[in-house]
Amino acid sequence: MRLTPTQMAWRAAQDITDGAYVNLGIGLPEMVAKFQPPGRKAIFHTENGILGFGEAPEAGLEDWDLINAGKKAVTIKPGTAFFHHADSFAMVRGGHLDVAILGAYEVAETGDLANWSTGPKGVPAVGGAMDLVHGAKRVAVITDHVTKDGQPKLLRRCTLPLTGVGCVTRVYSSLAVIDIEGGQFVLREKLPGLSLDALQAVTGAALHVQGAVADLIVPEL
Amino acid sequence: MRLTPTQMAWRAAQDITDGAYVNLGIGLPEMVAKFQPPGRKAIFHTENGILGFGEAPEAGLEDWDLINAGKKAVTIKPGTAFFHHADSFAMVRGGHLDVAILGAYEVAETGDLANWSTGPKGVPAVGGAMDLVHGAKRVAVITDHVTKDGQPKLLRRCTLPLTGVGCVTRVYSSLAVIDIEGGQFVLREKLPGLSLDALQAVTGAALHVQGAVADLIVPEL
Amino acid sequence: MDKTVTDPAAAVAGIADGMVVMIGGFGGSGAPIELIHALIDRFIATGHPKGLTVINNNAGNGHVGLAALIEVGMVAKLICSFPRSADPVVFTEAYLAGKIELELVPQGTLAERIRAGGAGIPAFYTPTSFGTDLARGKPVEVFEGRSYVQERWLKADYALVKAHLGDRLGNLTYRMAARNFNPLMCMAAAVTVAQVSRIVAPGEIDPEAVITPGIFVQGVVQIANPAQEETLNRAGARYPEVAK
Amino acid sequence: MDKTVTDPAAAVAGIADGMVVMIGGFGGSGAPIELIHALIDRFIATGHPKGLTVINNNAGNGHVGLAALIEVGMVAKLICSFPRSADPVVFTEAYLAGKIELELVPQGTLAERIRAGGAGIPAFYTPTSFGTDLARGKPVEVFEGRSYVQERWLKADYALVKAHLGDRLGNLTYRMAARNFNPLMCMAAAVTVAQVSRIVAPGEIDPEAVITPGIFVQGVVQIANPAQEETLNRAGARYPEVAK
Repeated sequence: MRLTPTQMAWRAAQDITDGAYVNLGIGLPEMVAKFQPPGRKAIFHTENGILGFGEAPEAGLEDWDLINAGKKAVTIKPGTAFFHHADSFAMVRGGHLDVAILGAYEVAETGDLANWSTGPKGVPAVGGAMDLVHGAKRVAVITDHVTKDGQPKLLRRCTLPLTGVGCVTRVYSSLAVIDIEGGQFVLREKLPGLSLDALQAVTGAALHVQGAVADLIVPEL
Repeated sequence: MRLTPTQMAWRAAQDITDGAYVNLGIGLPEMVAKFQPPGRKAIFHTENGILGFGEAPEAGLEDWDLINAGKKAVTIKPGTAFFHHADSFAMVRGGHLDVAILGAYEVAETGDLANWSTGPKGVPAVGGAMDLVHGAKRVAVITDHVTKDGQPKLLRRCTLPLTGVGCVTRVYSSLAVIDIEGGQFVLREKLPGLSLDALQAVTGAALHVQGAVADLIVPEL
Repeated sequence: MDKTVTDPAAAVAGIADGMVVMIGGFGGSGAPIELIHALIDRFIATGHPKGLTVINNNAGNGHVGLAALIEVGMVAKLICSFPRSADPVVFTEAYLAGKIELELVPQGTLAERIRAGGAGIPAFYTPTSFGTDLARGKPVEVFEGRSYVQERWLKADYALVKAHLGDRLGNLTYRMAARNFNPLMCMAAAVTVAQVSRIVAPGEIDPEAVITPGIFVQGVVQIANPAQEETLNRAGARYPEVAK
Repeated sequence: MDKTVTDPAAAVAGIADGMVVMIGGFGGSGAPIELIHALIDRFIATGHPKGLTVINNNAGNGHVGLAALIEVGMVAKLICSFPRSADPVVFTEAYLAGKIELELVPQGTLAERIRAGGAGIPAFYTPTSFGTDLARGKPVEVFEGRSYVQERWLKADYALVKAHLGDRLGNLTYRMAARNFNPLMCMAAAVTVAQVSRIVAPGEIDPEAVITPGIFVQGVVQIANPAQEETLNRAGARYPEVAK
């Protein structure tokens, strides 16, 4: 029993306030945009120079000059703005984004994030991740709680090359919602049927409890 | 017998090639724009964010959102572009201007320029001069050859606070045209009636002669 | 989300004693006169805010706008490039009397320091001012055989800017050379308030034509027929009006 | 002054062996496909230019544009942030075979280094990459209690960019997100050549709407119906065409 990627995205979306400026990483985090609670409208930023873009166009109506950082076609809507890459990363690096939500290979209890390189083999690619982790006011991660092999992705220290040091403050995993505070994982929510011991067993660093741990309840999606 | 400010401006204008990007300092240098030789069109830059602006409007037709660095009203013409101050000084500092022509309190044979402060008394003001002297590909000065008291303004070393170090390469004075090469004043042109000795007598550093010295001949203006 | 602010008084209500305030404009072009005057009104009424550090290219002209802000005694320090004007008497007297501190910055360095503040760049190197009094005490480094001066970012608590069109998301356009420092200051302040000639609906500004994207703007207030400093000065205006 | 260039071949004729060439675009948006293909044509015909250092955000996709430039063997080194794509086989094979050098740069740092090159800023500090492998060997300095990495400017001999409208003075506009790195690269190259969909008369571009002022552009060539990388790749295109 664990959350689907869609459900993780739904949970992450519940923490985004109305009017927040948000950058969603390529892949799974992009899904967060679909689950904004009623009455809230975040404004989405993409590294390649669009603020306030809209949803994907219908198939066949793509304009390939109007894409997001994942090179997927998007649309404009009232209030959209275009700008060049230096201005785009001024928004990022200058601390103007409220939230960045990224994927992860590993997250450490120190807030360190590894999400760009699986090591010396293959072709490395970093994109905008290293800028985002040091720019947005809040950096959160969406990730399966464990690897495909069942190994913990939440660790005392990252083993893979770092994307950023001490940058992540919240993890939305497939099993739990965990904050990073003072160099510790602090458990905020976990799946109702999952014991703390069972969760700790698949987590690579100590889970701390401060006050109540809420049930992580998400809709069927 | 010496050139008027207008005549100095005329002489400086003769060295500006067609299509050159030019910044003219506040005051006397601004007059250079009026004397472009037939068939040549320079493109004028002003620090406050206009490229390719036109002449002053008729009195009464000023738009005070359309001014030059001297806060005088200008006009647009086909091909004008507006931009903000950081882009404007990217043009300056990034070496994109072909020529900057400035006024001077003092110029040294080293190419040092002093044109922003007459010392600790009064209110200092620097504007864009310090950026221009290190940005434009060619930095020239228009100046009376001597001060109102008859003292040399072309010196071995500047005595006033510097605007820039080793930046000036040509001086259009009221008596001569002088290049600065290898830390020396090299005389290129002088008024026809003026002897070399007489010119040297009002110059605060040695004038060197390499090849012919041409007559500095300008029209009545 | 609606960043519209009802009036200039509300727009400047959050500016507190001792804050750093960037004020847009180059001379009168792009100067947010009505916002500055609203700030003066508050000071006249309440004695606050005072002890401000103001960042502007100039130091005011005549007895309106920035000059008036200085004249009523609200400005402790001015960071600018060119504190001269047609009528610089207010700043000149305050400066020579030791009533106001001046940090003089070359104009391009001023622009770049403000952009750096907005872009998360704490320091950069420039050839400008190398070997001059204005580089004194600053680190110097040689890159590719040439000497450069290290300069630091500038940030502000507030930016007061003047734009042309604005929408309720904060997207802005400017009018001709009134653009100048305004877009940079929007980036570099924790709170930016823009006075605009007209508030339009989102979408009325072409996405290609947006100069300042709304992410850099926290408040937009409409001033339909903004005063122009040059016009006020030619009419001999003073703020606050002496006759009051 | 007329910066119009008659055709893509003439536009790229000055690019010599070993030069540093910036190529605009983010993926296919804003990629100057026709200029790249003209450069390939020259190489096929003459064996030059070769040994190029190319700066682009990506590393090509499929077998057209930048991927084709790499595939024919013209690129010795690539400076980019994200050498992955839907079909990255060309770069991947060249890289894993040791035939091409890669300098990987975070995307915001890449943009800022290019802007710095254009703006005369030889170095700046950024928080990006601090504590990571990509900061290795770079100076680190602490400002206001936080650590930053010193990064250097990037300049180029040539920039090949794609714009929307251009006039003979070199003023340019772009189309939506095809703007991306293009305006920055215009600033940072000794010679910038822009392919535009339409050359218009000076004045037809509103002075407020100019994104790249002509001072940053040395040549403008009209390509009325530019190819789009995504469309070419969906059609399985290759350059040069294999059938030739």
